[in-house]
Amino acid sequence: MTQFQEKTAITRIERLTDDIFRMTLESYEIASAAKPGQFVMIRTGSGKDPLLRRPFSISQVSNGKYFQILFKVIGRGTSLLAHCREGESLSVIGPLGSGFHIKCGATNCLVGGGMGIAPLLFLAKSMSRKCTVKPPLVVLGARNKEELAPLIKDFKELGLHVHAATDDGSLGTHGLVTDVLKDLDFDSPTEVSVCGPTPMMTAVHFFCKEKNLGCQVSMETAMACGIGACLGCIVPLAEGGYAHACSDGPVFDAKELLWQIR
Amino acid sequence: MTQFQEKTAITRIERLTDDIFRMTLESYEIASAAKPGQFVMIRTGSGKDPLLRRPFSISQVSNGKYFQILFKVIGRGTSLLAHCREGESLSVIGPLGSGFHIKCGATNCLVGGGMGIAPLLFLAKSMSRKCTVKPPLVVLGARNKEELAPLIKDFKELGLHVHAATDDGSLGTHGLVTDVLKDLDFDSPTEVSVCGPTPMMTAVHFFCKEKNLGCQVSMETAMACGIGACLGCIVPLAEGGYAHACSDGPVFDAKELLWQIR
Amino acid sequence: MANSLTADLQVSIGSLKLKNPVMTASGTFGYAREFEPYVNLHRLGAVVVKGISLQPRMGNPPPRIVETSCGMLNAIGLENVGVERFITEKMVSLQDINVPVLVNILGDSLGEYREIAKRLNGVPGIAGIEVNISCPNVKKGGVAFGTVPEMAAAVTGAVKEESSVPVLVKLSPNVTDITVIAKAVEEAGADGISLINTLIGMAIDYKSRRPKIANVIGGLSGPAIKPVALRMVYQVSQVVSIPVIGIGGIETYEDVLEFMLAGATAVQIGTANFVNPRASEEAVEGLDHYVNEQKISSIRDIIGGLVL
Amino acid sequence: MANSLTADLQVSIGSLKLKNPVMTASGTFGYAREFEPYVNLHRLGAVVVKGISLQPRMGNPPPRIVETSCGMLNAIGLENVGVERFITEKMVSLQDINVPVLVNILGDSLGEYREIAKRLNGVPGIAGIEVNISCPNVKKGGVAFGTVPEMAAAVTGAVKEESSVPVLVKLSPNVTDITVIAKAVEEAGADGISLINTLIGMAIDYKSRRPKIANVIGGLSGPAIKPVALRMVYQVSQVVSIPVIGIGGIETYEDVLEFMLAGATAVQIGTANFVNPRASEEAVEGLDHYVNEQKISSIRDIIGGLVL
Ligand SMILES: Cc1cc2nc3c(=O)[nH]c(=O)nc-3n(C[C@H](O)[C@H](O)[C@H](O)COP(=O)(O)OP(=O)(O)OC[C@H]3O[C@@H](n4cnc5c(N)ncnc54)[C@H](O)[C@@H]3O)c2cc1C
Ligand SMILES: Cc1cc2nc3c(=O)[nH]c(=O)nc-3n(C[C@H](O)[C@H](O)[C@H](O)COP(=O)(O)OP(=O)(O)OC[C@H]3O[C@@H](n4cnc5c(N)ncnc54)[C@H](O)[C@@H]3O)c2cc1C
Ligand SMILES: Cc1cc2nc3c(=O)[nH]c(=O)nc-3n(C[C@H](O)[C@H](O)[C@H](O)COP(=O)(O)O)c2cc1C
Ligand SMILES: Cc1cc2nc3c(=O)[nH]c(=O)nc-3n(C[C@H](O)[C@H](O)[C@H](O)COP(=O)(O)O)c2cc1C
Ligand code: FES
Ligand code: FES
Repeated sequence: MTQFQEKTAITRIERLTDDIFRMTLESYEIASAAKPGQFVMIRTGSGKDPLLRRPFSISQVSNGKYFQILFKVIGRGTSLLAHCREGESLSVIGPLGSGFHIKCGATNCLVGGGMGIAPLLFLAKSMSRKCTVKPPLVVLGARNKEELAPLIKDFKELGLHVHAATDDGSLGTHGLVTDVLKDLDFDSPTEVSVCGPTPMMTAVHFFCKEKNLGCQVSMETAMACGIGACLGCIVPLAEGGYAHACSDGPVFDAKELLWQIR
Repeated sequence: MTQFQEKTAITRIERLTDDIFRMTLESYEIASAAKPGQFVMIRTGSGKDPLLRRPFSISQVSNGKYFQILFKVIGRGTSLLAHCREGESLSVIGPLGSGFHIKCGATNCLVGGGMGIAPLLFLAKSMSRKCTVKPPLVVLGARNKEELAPLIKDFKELGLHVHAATDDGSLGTHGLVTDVLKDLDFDSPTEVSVCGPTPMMTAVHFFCKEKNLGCQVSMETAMACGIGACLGCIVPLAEGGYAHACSDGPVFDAKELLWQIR
Repeated sequence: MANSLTADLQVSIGSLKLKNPVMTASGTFGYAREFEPYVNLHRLGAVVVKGISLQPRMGNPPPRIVETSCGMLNAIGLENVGVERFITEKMVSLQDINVPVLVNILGDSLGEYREIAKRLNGVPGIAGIEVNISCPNVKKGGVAFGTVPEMAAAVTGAVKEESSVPVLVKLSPNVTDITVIAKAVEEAGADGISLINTLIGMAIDYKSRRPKIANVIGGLSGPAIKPVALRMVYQVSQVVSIPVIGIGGIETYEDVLEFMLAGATAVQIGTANFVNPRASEEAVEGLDHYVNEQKISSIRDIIGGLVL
Repeated sequence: MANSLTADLQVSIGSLKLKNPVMTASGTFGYAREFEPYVNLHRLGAVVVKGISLQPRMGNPPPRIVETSCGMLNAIGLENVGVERFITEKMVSLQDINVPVLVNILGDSLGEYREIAKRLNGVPGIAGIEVNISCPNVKKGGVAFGTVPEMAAAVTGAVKEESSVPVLVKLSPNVTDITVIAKAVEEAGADGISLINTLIGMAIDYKSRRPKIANVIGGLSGPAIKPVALRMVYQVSQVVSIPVIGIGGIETYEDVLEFMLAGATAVQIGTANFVNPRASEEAVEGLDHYVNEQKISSIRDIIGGLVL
């Protein structure tokens, strides 16, 4: 059941890089109900500018009552969040959306790019717990080492091996996550779970299609309400028409979406 | 010369009562140019809501490079100010407006009500320094002791005797500042300098008119620009037409204004 | 906040009696069920559901929404399931929510408006119709129905003829003189006037040099437009004698009071539902508290009570 | 920020050559001298001074202004010293500021507009006239000149006849179809079109139950109206071939670029001058920096460059 919690206490704020922050919030209701791939809508300030809430993936839950978000400062809303202090409260709605399907029978491969890595940590944790036979493969990409290293750390702490890719080669493979993927051996059935920038997800989708691997993607679109009321957050469907990222997604079976090669 | 200082450092914030704060800001340019009765326009937040700057009287300058404002939280802008932290910066324009005329030859009487007391402290200090012969008489009113006591303190520290009046009688005279005034002996020529709510200033003006005392008042109106450009801040003149509180005032000779008995 | 509502908050719009003046605005409250986790729906005066057309509409391509200063632009393109599926799928689940449901309708010809109204007539659970006349009339070169008094009146008349429930007409604010349109729809038989719909606006991303919404232009809503809405409600209330329903940037009970003082009999909360999903219920609670505390005998005493 | 401007930022409006597209909007920059402590006036493209009428006007009683969400309402009531004192007192001090000065004029009859234009003609230092047609025509029952194409055209024609400098006509956004008015003033000989003036709005204090400004209704300006302004600039640019000057919620060089992409040849900064008195000069600096950094050969390449 989604919650609307006016006063969700910030218990911790960590600055991971120049512009990437991790925020821990306390909410038994949200933390205990959350599934990997779900998100929260946060009001970043008390005034009317910025007006709308901002969506953030739940990147981790702990001790049954805390949940974390990982965010990058890109505009006014995230900048206000970065200036919050521990002990302050935020208005949060969540958990929202569908979340990833966890298929323990399959080989699981998690592919994340940039801030799209956020929900995958929660997913990796759940998988490690549920699917004890095979730990998931993890492929993470970002612009450079500075950005990627702190995000990889949490996965390593879970005991997972991470294949890294950076645009500038400063960490792991010099190139895209798909450059890593094509060198991996997938013994079918494989389920690839992806979150990242659209061009990356497009590339991974086509890769999976070619290799006949399962692929689920978490879509980021502009959102006004996050709860299926405004119809603003659409993603085009392969069969025509649109789905709503907030209520039908944000996680979709990649085959069901319409992908454009740019 | 007025300054526009994007980053004026907050060196101190003190909470005097539940909703009254004193803020010390560092600016050599503003502090060294300021005269009693002048004000500053402060941007209270970084966003577009609230949009406009807020006017505050300069209540004190010290060490040639600090100035203080005293403010009461009444809405969004003042509430944002109250949440500022020492070390942060504010965008400030000032000093603005005309200021009080200091006439050392006359008996000076300072009359303040509520937050209108703010500029009178600066005025009292200047007078004590310039007009060494006769210290000014000080009459201060507010709703109750809780509100008035911390405001009176600074005047006492200047060695001035303060006549207090409170609406509920919890400090000094039970009643209005005019109840105090009518018991004082004025050996003409006397110059009364007033700042406070309009009904109070109206009463003091009529009192002075009757007793034939000089009277200057500091007017508070809504202001958009503070620099004479928007023509929003008018006060009606006795001779007809309007003056602009920010550029022609905020201090006016009471006789020049149109006073309405309510 | 009072837990049980005690003040007299009732208002009526034609034969429609509302327990309080707070409704939700079309397109901002989904089909009401989306808000069940947050709001006790039966506490509201009424809910107005997303605009329904004769045929299903896919709506506009993305991006459809963008935030602006104290507001947002939307060009949803009137995505909806069409009147048939609305009746069979949506209306069924709305019947037992214990709050009057108003159905917002739209069309691109007079005939289409008439058809929808006819189809909805008699469907159980529909307490009223709200006619969105901001849509372009395709037969008249795309001029919006709501910008020409004759066209506005014609739509009103057609829907009235087919409806046995009260009919509200929702005006477009993108006109030179809103009072002319208001008078036209009143004469044509409207039971109430809802205003305002969104202002037409646009946003551009200077980096990509592209419009921020795919449809190029969209509808501006939220606190930014409140002063325009309040002015139009005031102007229209002066010239019509049917109830006016105020819409535009309303979030709190204070906003509701302002619109009622300007002359509104009821209000609708729109964009604020996205910011605070409990806004509508909180406004009701706030009104209840205010009317009690101020010892006002009925909220109706506030209507048009502006002191000049 | 570059200390010396190096990029090609020049634009022209008829025979008026501006060194850059950033002007200040009438009524928000006083008579320019008020901003000397904050702005190097000669860095600006032009300044437009407060609206001038034939006779001095006292303006409206207080309160005249109130803040709204991301905007403000004003009902200054066109307080000004009248054309005679403007020429003898204000214009004299404006002659040596080394930036083109445009004089905004207003009247309540066709004759009054004509008279002011005649009186200003040939006065040294006036680079152009901007005609504010949002004023009510007292002879036509108070309908604003700017809402009727024929009246807008008549005023334009009259002022053009009396002026030897370029004439801009400043449109009211409170109309159903802004393109109709724009085309009318273009045909009547306007050298450029400024838009938008303020949207008509209102604010109420629910506690006192009174309007927040004495005039009851006022003009809404600031970031809140930017989407409406941008849309109108875009629409008008499509249908006229004279330059359009974009106004409405502009504060930064990014805002300027958005309006230019939409089709504006130049812009005016209004309410933002109150928030940041250096806004106009900073916008010029920002544009200079942008054009250099993006290696754009001239800012003129941006005009109408919206990618659809
Ligand atoms: C379901 C979902 C989950 C998300 N999870 C995360 C997360 O875990 N961590 C995280 O850092 N971010 C996440 N995002 C993105 C996040 O919501 C945006 O970064 C945030 O809303 C930006 O707000 P702002 O006010 O700082 O920027 P704004 O001022 O709103 O925008 C600044 C600039 O960024 C662009 N922009 C806005 N939103 C996005 C976006 N979603 N993607 C790319 N560009 C954008 C704008 O067009 C603008 O140019 C998620 C988005 C969605 C839809
Ligand atoms: C020249 C001048 C000097 C001033 N000096 C001081 C000072 O030293 N200390 C101080 O505390 N205040 C002072 N003020 C008043 C101060 O500017 C306001 O309190 C402040 O602008 C309120 O901002 P806000 O955003 O908190 O309230 P808002 O949200 O803007 O307003 C909240 C409520 O208060 C009302 N209000 C707004 N301004 C005033 C006002 N000036 N008087 C009465 N009611 C108002 C509004 O109508 C509204 O109902 C001064 C004003 C002027 C013009
Ligand atoms: C996302 C969105 C969708 C809307 N859809 C409709 C609609 O289908 N029919 C309609 O009449 N109005 C629609 N509106 C307009 C609102 O009902 C309302 O009139 C407008 O948003 C102004 O109110 P607000 O400022 O409170 O949002 C929509 C508004 C928004 C923001
Ligand atoms: C206080 C104030 C006074 C104004 N006076 C005039 C005026 O005299 N003549 C005029 O044509 N426009 C006047 N305007 C309108 C502005 O020039 C401008 O068109 C409008 O404010 C929109 O721009 P903005 O959002 O940047 O302020 C005034 C605006 C304000 C806020
Ligand atoms: S964000 Fe509103 S429907 Fe998805
Ligand atoms: S506040 Fe703008 S002229 Fe005084």
